[in-house]
Formats: sequence, C-alpha cells, structure tokens
Amino acid sequence: MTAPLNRDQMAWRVAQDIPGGSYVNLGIGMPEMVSNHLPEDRQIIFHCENGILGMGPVAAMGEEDFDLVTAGKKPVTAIAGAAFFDSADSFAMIRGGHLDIAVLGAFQVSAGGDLANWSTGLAGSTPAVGGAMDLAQGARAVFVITEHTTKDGAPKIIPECSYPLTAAGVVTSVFTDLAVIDIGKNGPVVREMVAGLSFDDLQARTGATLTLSPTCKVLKAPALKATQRHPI
Amino acid sequence: MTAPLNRDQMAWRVAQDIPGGSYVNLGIGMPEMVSNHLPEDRQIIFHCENGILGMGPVAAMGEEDFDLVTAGKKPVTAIAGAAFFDSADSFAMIRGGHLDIAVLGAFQVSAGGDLANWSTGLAGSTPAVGGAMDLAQGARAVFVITEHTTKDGAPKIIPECSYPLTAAGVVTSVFTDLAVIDIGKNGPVVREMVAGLSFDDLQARTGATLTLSPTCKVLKAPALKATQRHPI
Amino acid sequence: MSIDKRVPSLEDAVRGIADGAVVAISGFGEAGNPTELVHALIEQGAKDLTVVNNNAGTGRMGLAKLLAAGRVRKVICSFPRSAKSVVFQELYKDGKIELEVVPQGTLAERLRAGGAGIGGFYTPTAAGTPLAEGKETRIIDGRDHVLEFPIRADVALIKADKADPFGNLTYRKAARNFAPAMAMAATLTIVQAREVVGLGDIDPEHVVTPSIFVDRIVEVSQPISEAAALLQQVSR
Amino acid sequence: MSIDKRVPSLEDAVRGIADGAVVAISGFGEAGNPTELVHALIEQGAKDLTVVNNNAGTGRMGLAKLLAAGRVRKVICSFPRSAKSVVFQELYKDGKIELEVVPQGTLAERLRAGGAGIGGFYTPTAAGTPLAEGKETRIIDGRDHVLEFPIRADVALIKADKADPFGNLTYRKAARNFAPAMAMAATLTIVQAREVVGLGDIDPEHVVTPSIFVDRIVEVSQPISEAAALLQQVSR
Repeated sequence: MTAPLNRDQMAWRVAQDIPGGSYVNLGIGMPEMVSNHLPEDRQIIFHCENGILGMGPVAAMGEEDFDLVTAGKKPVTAIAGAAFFDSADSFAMIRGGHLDIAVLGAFQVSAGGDLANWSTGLAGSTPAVGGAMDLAQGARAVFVITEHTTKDGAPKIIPECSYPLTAAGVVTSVFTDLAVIDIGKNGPVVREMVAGLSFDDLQARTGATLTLSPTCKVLKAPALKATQRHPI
Repeated sequence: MTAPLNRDQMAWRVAQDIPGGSYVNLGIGMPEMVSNHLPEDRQIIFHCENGILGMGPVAAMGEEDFDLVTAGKKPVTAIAGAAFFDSADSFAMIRGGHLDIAVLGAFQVSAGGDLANWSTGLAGSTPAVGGAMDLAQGARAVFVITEHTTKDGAPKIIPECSYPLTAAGVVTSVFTDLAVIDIGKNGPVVREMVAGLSFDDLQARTGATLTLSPTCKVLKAPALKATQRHPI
Repeated sequence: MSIDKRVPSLEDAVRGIADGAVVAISGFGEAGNPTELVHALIEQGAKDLTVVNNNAGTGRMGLAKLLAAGRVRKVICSFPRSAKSVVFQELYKDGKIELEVVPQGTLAERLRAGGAGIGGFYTPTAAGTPLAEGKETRIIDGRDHVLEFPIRADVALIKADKADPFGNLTYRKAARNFAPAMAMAATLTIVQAREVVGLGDIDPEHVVTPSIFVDRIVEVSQPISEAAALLQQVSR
Repeated sequence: MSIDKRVPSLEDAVRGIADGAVVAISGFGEAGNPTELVHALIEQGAKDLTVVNNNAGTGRMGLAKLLAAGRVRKVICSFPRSAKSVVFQELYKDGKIELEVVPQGTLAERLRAGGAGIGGFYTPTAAGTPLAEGKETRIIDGRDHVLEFPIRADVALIKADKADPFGNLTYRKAARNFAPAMAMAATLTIVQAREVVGLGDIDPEHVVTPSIFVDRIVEVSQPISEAAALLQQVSR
C-alpha cells in the first residue's frame, strides 16, 4: 500500500537535505514548516526577505513583537547572531546568489526545472508576486516542497508549465508526499520513493517523463504530528 | 590697482554663497579651506565621500584618529549628528542628487559649464579620477574655486575645454581671485569683480566671452591670514 | 541657525502634498507602517495619488483607509493579495484602481536606483515571466536580464524608531524594510519617529538613514499598531 | 555543529588563494586597510593577481608591498596617484602593471552590483569623458548615461572592527568605506577583525555586514596603522 507523507513529514524530509551552516530562505506556507524539523546537530541560518538574517522560532502567544514578523507577517523571534537590514540589502542577498537554498511551494514544476508558483493566470484574480521571483532566480539551490498532485489528482510535475512562470530552469529538487526528485540536465530523476509505490505508479501521477536513479531509495520519515501555527 | 583675493579670501567668498542647512562636499585642496570661513550663524553639513556626513574641523595634532580621515586622507573630526556609511551609500548620496553643493577645483571651465579637473591628458602621467566625476555629475550645484588664470597667465575659463572632461555642462558658478561668474544659459555672466579691474581687463584674462551682469557688484573679502594645515 | 527638521504636528508634516503626487509609504504587512502620517494625509486631502508600498493595505487603517477614501489612482507594489487586503481587492475588482505588480526585490532595487541616481539596471528577476512582458531584455553572461528603470517619489511617508533634529534615523527590527530606500527615492521625505532624541544621541555608527535623505520629522510616541489591532480581531 | 567562521591564524585565513585571482582589498588611503591579511597573502605566494582597491597602495606596507613583490598584474582603482603611491607609480611608468581607472562612485556601485546580482547599470558619471570611451551609452530622461558592468571578486580581504563567530561585522568610522561592498562582491570573503566578540554581542540593529557575506575571520587585535607610520615619517 502507498503511504504518502503528511505535510510535516514532507517538511522533515526537506530539512534532512539542508547542510549545516547553510543560509536558507523558507517561503510562505508549507516551506515555513521546515524549520520545525531540523536535525538537532545542524545550525542553519534562516533569512527572511523583509530584513532578517537569523530568524528564530515563531513568537510565543502573548510575546509577539509586531516589528519582528516573517514574510508571511507572522510574529517571530531572532537568534543570537542575527542581523536586521533593509529590503534593498535583503534582496541584494537573495539576488546576488548568497542564499544557499530557497525552499518554495509550487503550482507546477516543469521537466526543465521551470517553476510556476505565483499566479494561476486566471482572469479576475489579483496578481501578486511578493519575493517569489527574486528567490527562485537568486538562490543557489531551489528546493520545492509540494504535494505530488493537485487536490483533483492532476500532476504538478509536467513537461512544460501551463501557469505563468516564476522563473525558468531554477528548480534543483522537488520534495513531494510521494517522492524526492532531482531536476537533472535530462529532466527529473527519482531519488527516493515512498514504500508501496512502483516507479510506474509514480510515473502515472507525474506529467513529465521520469528517470529512476540507479541508487533510488525508499522515502521514509518518522511519525510526526502537525505543527502548531500562530493564529495571526 | 587690481587687488586679487588670496586663497583664503577666495574660500571665504565661496562660503558666503552656501545657504544655511545645505549639504556640501568640499573637494580636495583649496575647496577644503571653505569650511574655515563659514558665517557663524549658518549650519552647514559637510559630506565626505569616504563615508562621513557631518564632518567637523581637522583633528588637532596628537588627537588624530586615522579611521576618521577626509577624502584627502587628512585626520578630521565629526560633529554631533554625524553619520558614517559605506562607499556605495556615500556615492548614492552624491549621484542621487542629494548634495546641495559640491565645491571643486578646476583646470578649466568652459563657457557651457563643462568642467575639466582630473587630468591634463599628458602622456606619461598616471590617470587618477577619484570621486571627481561623481561629484561634478551628481551635485545639484557645482561651485568651482580657482585662480582666474594659470600660473603662466593662461585663461582657465575658455570657450571649450582642451583637457579631458570631468563632466559636461555641470558648473553653476566660478569663484576666482578676480571675479564671481555664474554659468548661465548663454554663457558666463560676471556677478562680482574685484575693485580696480575693468570688465575689459577681466575679459582680457578670460578665454570665453563674458557678459556683465547689470547688477554686478564689487568682489570684496575681509583681510584673512592663511589657514594652518595638518602636516599629513 | 542650527538645522532642525522637526515640525510640531502631523498636519504640518504632510502640508503641501499635491494632487497627483507619487507617494512612497514604508511598511511590510503591518510592520513599519506610518499609520498616523497616512491618516494625516487623508485629512490633508490630496487625491489622485500613486502609492508605492510593498503591499496594498490590510484591515481598515492606514493605507487601506486612504484607498477606501478614494484618494489613490494607482498602486505600485509586490503583493496586493492577502486575506486582509479587502479594501484594495474590492476596488481592483471594480476597476476603480490601477495596479502595477513588481517583484519585491525589483521594487526595492528600483527605489534604491531612484535614490542613488542610477538610470536603469539589468536583473534576471522576472526574465521569461509575464512581469517582463513589454520590457527590454538583454543576455548578460549567458543569462536573460530585464531592464528596469528607477522609481522616484514626490513624497515618502516613513516610520522610524528614533530621529535626531538633523533627521538621522534608526528603525526597529523588521520594521526597517522599505523605509531607507524610500527615504532616498523621494524629493520630500516625511518621518514619524517614535522618539526624537538629541543631536549626538544616535551613535554615527548606528545611523541607518543619514539625515541628508530626511526633510521633516514629527514625533508620534505611541503609534497605532495595525498588527496588534488585527490580532485582537483574530483573538476575539 | 554551530557555525563558527574563525580561523586560528593569518596563514589559515589566506589559504588557497589561487594565482590569477581577482582580490578586492578594502581601505581608502590608509583607513580600513587589511594590512596583516595583505602581508599574509604575500607570504602565501599567490601571483598574477588583479587587485581592486580605491587606491594603489601608499608607503611601503600592505598593498604597496604586494605590488613591490611583483604579485599584481592589474589594478582596478579610482585614484592611484598620490605623493605616497611611489611603488605603483614606478611600476606603472615602467609598464610593469596594468591599470583600469574607474570613477570612485562607479567602482563602489560596480562592486555592489556584483554582490547584489545586478547584471549592469546605467550611470551619468563619466558620460562624455575619456573614461566612457568604448562603453555603451544610452540617453535616459534626456541625459547621457554609461552602461557599467558589475565587478565580482574571487577573494575579498576586509578589515573590520568587531566580528562575531557567524561573521557579522562592524567597522570604525570612515574605515568602513569599500569593505561592505567588497564583502558582498567576493566569492570568498576573508576578514581581519580587531576584536572577535561572542554571538549576540553585536546588536542585530548595528550589524553593518551581515554574516552571509563572510567566510573566514581572523582576529588581529592590534593592527598596524599605515597612517600613523606615515605620520611619524612626516613628523621626523
């Protein structure tokens, strides 16, 4: 039987691939959960595009400082050794290639590593991009965390994105509830798959043509309960 | 008899034209002397391109701090309300049009306000520009302080510069030992002349065609002794 | 005559802002919003404004209130869509307001360029996306770049933590965000500071926005916290 | 494993700098020069270097000593000519060194662009002058602009005042100058700090160069003052 990861397990799995000493930006939403699941022996410095390097855990209820919020506007804390700076300097870090990893959500990822995560292109929706294009274009590695398919079962890893692009050819790896997939020169390569899923099963849920890594392993994560979120 | 101003008197004369509250950069050399001759009732904030806003007087002998030097590398002080910043920010101030006035020296000034003050263009000399082009191009007003002619008596205010340009069409006013001349749309206009000099005398020492302002006054300065300079 | 950029009231601070002005307003979400200055601008009455902000107002205060008052013709921002941006979204859906969406880093860099006298710059951000449509592109070092032009503002409304009489500013934590770049990019930079301190009370090493970028300062010692107000609503 | 970028010695700090490297060296005249790092680089032996600095060395120490040792193929700077730049000027007159003169603001901005991922920018500085010869120009808003490209360095040698183990830096007064932009522009940023302090000892509001731009830190608690040495010569 297929045993897909839950959201916290997906976040945990991403966390395992972040080397100690990395400078990392976590996008809004599921990417933010990654910081809850870091191995204890690794120190990672989190960057927040509104001007924080050394972002700490979410602020405890009642101890919020509303001058210290995440890009998602949640009250947060800063670690010893943090730095504050302005938006221009913050994006100089992002765009100058100084972030080791950006962990981002996705609507679609193409076989060539194109990312679509800011707009569904639907008429009538208000366009809004935030820092998504800067992060996707600027970080040295872009990790995507996303369910393998949409709620309707449509594949999200596809030959070409149909939604408006965030950036072309930038995705390094995709971490889904079913697999870990690296975007190689010749397209997506499956590095890990959950137990009970055959390669053909995974391919059937994927739009782009997959390659199975000869060293493909079982995608495993410990049992994890859902992270608590700040109410704002 | 012609009574040309001495260097301190020229600096004094420039100082009289700097409104209170101005942000001003003084170039290396004679322009630096301007700060010694400000009217007591005016507060001016001096910018130094190596990263000081609110530069104070030259440091007293024995009290030098060699982390606090002018663009000419002389030990200096900072006033209360000063700020330090890096070179990129410093030139953002200059190039972004935030300086009210730059006071600069000149080899030549053209009738159209072109400035040549960085290179004589002689073969074999080492080219060196520093911040001269940025200041000339960026400041809202460029005051030139210079002897009216070279040591050999050649005019410095001429129809077109023969030396390599620092910037084109930027000079606002020229303060010489003989006259104060504004660069107008139709060329140089004499605003003040020293006593004992006729307009024809002045024209004879000037390469560009001058216009006499209908409100031209006598250029006067108090008797001033030479400023002491730091030995470094 | 010593330099002193303090003005006695919010009314004095926003005096003379013209109809049709480009107004840059600091803040990211709810952190760093100059709410009192924006409310004073509503009182002052200028209309047909173009507003530059990272967002497009949240809740019902500050920028959202300015939008609701019908004073804004156009918003230039990176992220106008959030659950709390109700005022903007209604106006936008009704076709009552123009929107220019700019990637957040490009927005910050365009403002800095406006302040730093840069005529234009090339960035890979947005290359190959709909936000680069109609823009000049160029391949530099094998990579597609988009040519972006500076944003200059007639007025910046800025929230600072401390200010001295010259106009040197510090900020608090992530409330700094767009304020330094906007202070540089505006012809008239108006600051509400939580505390006005004496000359020399801000260490020259710690100044974030040097006084050259600041024109008027008004002390607002206990500014409204839009975020705290929103939290109270959520908690209710 | 907590992050700690300190290295035990100057020798460790400059380890691995390759022949042919582009080396950005902080300092303006004598303020902010990382003299001990430059001397360690001489010991380390890398040659055929391109050096980026505002000047081209003064006196006989630091950069002047590196030049005298014949390790530098090319200097990119704004002002190589001063009464004290004797070493450079001799090499230049003998045709033993290349020189690229860049206006000081363009030098700072090109380094910042290198650090900030800007592919190129337009500036009015140097338009219509010999320093714009051969460069692409463009009229923007009726004004001539020159297209300038970023400077990226393989290595930056930086002098700071305080550093923490992550690599957050502060500077002293006008010794800050080119260091922040060079730290951004280099692949490997090596810092000599007067004092290494504990994590949290630098207020996050007061950090000038955030740790993300720093790779190695070595403490040099009593750095040579090139200026003081020169003053002694003058006073003698």
